[in-house]
Amino acid sequence: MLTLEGVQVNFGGVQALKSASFSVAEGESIGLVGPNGAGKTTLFNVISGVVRPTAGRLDFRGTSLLKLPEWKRARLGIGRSFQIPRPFGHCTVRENLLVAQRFGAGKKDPRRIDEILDILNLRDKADRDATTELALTEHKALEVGKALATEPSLLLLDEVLAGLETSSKRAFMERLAAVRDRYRLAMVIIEHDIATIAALCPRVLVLNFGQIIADGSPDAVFRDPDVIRSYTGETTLAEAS
Amino acid sequence: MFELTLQALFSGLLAGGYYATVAVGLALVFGTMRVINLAHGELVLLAAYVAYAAETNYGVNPAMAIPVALVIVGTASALVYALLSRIKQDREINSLILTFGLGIILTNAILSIWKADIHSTSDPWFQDSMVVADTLFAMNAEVASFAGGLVLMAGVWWWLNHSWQGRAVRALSSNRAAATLMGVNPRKIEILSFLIAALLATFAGFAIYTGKTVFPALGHVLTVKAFIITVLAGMGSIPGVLIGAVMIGVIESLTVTYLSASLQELAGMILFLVVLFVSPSGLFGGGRALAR
Amino acid sequence: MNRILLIAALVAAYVGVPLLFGGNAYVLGLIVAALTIAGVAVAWALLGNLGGMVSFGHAAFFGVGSYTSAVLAMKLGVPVFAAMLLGGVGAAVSSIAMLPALRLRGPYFALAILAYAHIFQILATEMTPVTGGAGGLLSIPRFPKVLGLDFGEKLGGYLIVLTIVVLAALAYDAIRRSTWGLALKAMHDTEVATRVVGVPSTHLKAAMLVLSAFITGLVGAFNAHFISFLDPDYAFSSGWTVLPIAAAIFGGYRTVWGPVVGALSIYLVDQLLFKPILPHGHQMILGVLLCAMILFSPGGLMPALRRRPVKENRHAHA
Amino acid sequence: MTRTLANLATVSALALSVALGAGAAQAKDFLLGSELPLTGSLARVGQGMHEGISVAVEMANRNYAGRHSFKVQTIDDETSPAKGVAAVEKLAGDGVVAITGGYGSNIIGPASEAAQKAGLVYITSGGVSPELTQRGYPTFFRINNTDGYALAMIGMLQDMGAKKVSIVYLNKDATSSLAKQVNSALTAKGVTVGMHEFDGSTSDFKPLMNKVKLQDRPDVIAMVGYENDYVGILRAAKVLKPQVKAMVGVWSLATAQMAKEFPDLMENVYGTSMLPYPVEFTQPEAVEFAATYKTLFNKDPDYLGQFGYVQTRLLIDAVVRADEAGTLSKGGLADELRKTDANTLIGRVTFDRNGDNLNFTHRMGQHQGGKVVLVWPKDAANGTMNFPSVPW
Repeated sequence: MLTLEGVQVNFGGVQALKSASFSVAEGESIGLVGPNGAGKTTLFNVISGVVRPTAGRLDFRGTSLLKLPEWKRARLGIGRSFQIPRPFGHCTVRENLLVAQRFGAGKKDPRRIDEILDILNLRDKADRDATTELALTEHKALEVGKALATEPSLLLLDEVLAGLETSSKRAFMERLAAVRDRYRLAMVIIEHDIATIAALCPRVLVLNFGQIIADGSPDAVFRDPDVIRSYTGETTLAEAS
Repeated sequence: MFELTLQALFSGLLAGGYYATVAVGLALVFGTMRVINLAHGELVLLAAYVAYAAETNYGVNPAMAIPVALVIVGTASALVYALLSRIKQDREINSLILTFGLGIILTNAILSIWKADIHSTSDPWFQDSMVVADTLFAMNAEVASFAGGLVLMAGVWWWLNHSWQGRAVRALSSNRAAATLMGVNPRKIEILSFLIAALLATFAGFAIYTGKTVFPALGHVLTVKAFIITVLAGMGSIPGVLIGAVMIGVIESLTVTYLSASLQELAGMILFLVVLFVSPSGLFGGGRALAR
Repeated sequence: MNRILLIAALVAAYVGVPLLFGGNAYVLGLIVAALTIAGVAVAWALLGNLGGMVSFGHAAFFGVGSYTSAVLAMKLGVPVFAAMLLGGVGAAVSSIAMLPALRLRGPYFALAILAYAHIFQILATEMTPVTGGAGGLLSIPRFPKVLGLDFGEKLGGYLIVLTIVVLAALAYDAIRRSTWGLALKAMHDTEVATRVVGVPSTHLKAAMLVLSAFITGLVGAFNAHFISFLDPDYAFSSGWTVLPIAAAIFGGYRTVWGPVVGALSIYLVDQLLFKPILPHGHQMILGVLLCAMILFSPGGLMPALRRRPVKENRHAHA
Repeated sequence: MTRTLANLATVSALALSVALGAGAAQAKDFLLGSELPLTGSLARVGQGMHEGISVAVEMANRNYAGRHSFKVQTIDDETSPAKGVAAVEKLAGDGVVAITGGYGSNIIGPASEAAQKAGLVYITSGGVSPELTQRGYPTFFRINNTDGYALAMIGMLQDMGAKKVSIVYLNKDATSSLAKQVNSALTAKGVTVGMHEFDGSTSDFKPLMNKVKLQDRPDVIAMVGYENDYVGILRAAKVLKPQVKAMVGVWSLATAQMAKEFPDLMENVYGTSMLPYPVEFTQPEAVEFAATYKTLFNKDPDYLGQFGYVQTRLLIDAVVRADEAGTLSKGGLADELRKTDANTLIGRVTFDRNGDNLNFTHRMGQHQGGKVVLVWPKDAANGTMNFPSVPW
């Protein structure tokens, strides 16, 4: 459904992405890993339209995204979360989802909103101020919720699990899996914890210095010497194997 | 034609210097506190009227009146700061309204003390002409204020770059929290910048009283001009203020020379918009450093 | 705003005021002038609150609206009420010229609009064949008689401007409560976050600018036919920017009815109370009031009036 | 004007109208209304005119002592048309017999319209725009007009034998229409005219003056603006020293105040002026006027004071006549005023159907050694004009 070809991004002199090429199939789940500053978030920014690539092709279901602004891409079915949660100022949780649904999916469907609230276990927080009255887990959940409310077919999740302690992390993981199967979504997840990736994603992309250095099944990828060399988290690798 | 152009450029340059002296105080405060002091023009006017009072009542040369004016305007400026610093929420908009209100108060105070008549120095020297190479003409007052203004601005610029407080001001303007951690006392620095703004305003008042005419309604006009130049310069950059002001002065005088004097303000405004659309944060607005 | 209170206020405005002051041209005239300010204040607050843009140039829309309407009515014989609506449209169209300014932030935007106001004023002075130049337009056609009620008179004018202001405020409220309002509110902090969920943020801001311009132009057009005279200095006077801002802040620009309350209180108190006391210096009191309001009740009059409920409503006003 | 006084006056005005029902004419208090810009951009001129009005009332109270007394209730229109209208309506509500004042055609327009609606006489000298009298309001009266100023300026320029004239004028209503009138008149008489428009924000006139100096090379520079414009223009001229024979302006230039504030800048400059300064008088009325002015405001009357005085004096006379005829309460004041044919400080005054004073022609004065000497027309002159002569 999504195809990147030779996508390149320069910030001033710095090359954040050098010709990244890969594609995502319908309903496929991909883990995106790599050391900090490898260009993972930049890649998401390019796909969601926050950053314009300096070169390369970017197609979604046969139409080129390059000329489209963020909001049009969202309406085409690309939903994303931000690494640092960005709830809408002084809106309640429900209002956050309402805005996303109204503009992203172009409809008003309270039942679906409730459904999302239930899946993400935010029902009892629905009418709290999203900026001031949520815990970290709930913030992360809301990020996913906003993306879901736009009724995407491709979901880009940027470290939605980072910083959660193991118990709530596992719970959250199960929720994500449920979401994915419930709405038959394709997903790309940026995540450091290999175990999580391995559990959620049959396919893994490794990004380093703005380039994709490995692409394959988790155990294949995490045995790849280049990856091990590039990847800082040896310990987690050990866990995985 | 050539002679006309030369004189136009010369007049524009002097006018620019004059605009800059009016604007730079505003720019400095904008730089330190992110606050636009809408009473700045009235402060300038106040200084001008003090000079007037000194000259008419005691026959003092306007230049000699500057120290007195400085005390009065400095006090007023400090008062403005004292009130501003009590604003807690929505600083941006509320400070605008507060200083706007103070402006109204000052204007009406001036109106009731000095009445609405127009005034300017009667000292002949200021009005006599200074001729450069028989082609460039100016009033002594204009040249004097231009030179004085340049010196003052250079001084402030040096102060910002090389003195300890100056650095503190810049630190404050770029990152309040960090500066405070570095042991900068924001209140001290802010009041300092207000006092220096008062100094600049006082000199601008002297320049207006000797080179132009003063009347109570002038304050608002001055504020708007200064505000526009400050924004044109971007983030309280002092060289930016000078350059922006000269640009406006020159475009105005050229418009007068080649089109019509009734279109000069139009030209200035269009220049202002064009600059903003090309670089949305003003000429030197890229970074936040005051002195850039 | 409390429903019952609102309805009571409307009844008072539409029935009470005419019964009380219908005969008193002076007081009614003051109220009309105050409502004119109020209309602009609402439009300004709408842009500031929903669009997140502070404008220093609403005089531009006021002037364009008034000239458009006056010229249409005088030169092309357009019926006055139609001309008034077209005046609003004219102002809205002129605001399209300002769309590039939407990229600007804070004071940069505010002053860009001010520059537009100056430019329009100078154009109005120079385009003598259409606008009558500096001389302006005298004896602009007044509002007609409809069903026995002469809208050209004070009372008629009052009802027109009152209706404009009420409709403007209600529209403002409706938008604020809609998902559009939510999205606009959300944009203030994190515009990107709203864009990636499909909010066309620039379009929404533009829409707010155009709407604000329309309302302001409509009010300006009303004023042109009510005073039945125009000249550039008057139509584009900075007063049409400054007073509404003061009124909006005074009344509480984060609330829907604050600007209206602010305009009425500032203008009427100034003219009816202070002016007789100090015929000359009364603007000074206005200045003092403004400062006091900012220092002691920054939220403005409305929140000050209802301190207790404010806690819950806080989120509603952004 | 304190509230109490106003109320008292209102009461007396009511009493008056009752008494008038009887048609008898005994001792009465008359309340006049005055709507003027005392604050805002026209504050200065408004206050100047108000001084003249106060003098007229003061003198009337002296001259009619024992028979009638007069009060004036003044409301500041804050240089705003809407507030001008409000002021007139307030005055009408407070029962004034007529309104004297108004400054700026754009404020007088709506304000006098409100007076017309209220059936109140509105007499002014603050707006010279022709449209005002073209409206044909029976209650509107004006003692001066653009023509009067234009005629004076044109007349003198002709007597000077000026072949080339540059007109430097402010782009406001009164100034630009006057400038255009002078332009067409002079051109018709074969004079080469250069027109230079400037806007109120102009503070540096050098580029403009340089154009005049290098391109027009006129014999005379004619200025149409207000005080700060004149100062700017003259300073620029003084710096650039164009080869001209005279600097000529119109209103608010040949005044005592300008002579005092800018002695060396004004030397030899011409401007419209009804009286010389220091005022030397032949008519007793003028003497009394100047004396009263001095006692009330401790300064010599300027042109604004003179006009304010004359319009108010004519109004008061008409009020008294109407009162004696018993028509005051029956809207007879306008007719009485229209019968006016008086020789005043500003010359003969009569009113046509539209309330315009067609006799109005101004006089020209010249700054000479701190004095203002009347130099045109010949019959009004009290000195000889220094010509050619400039301030530098």
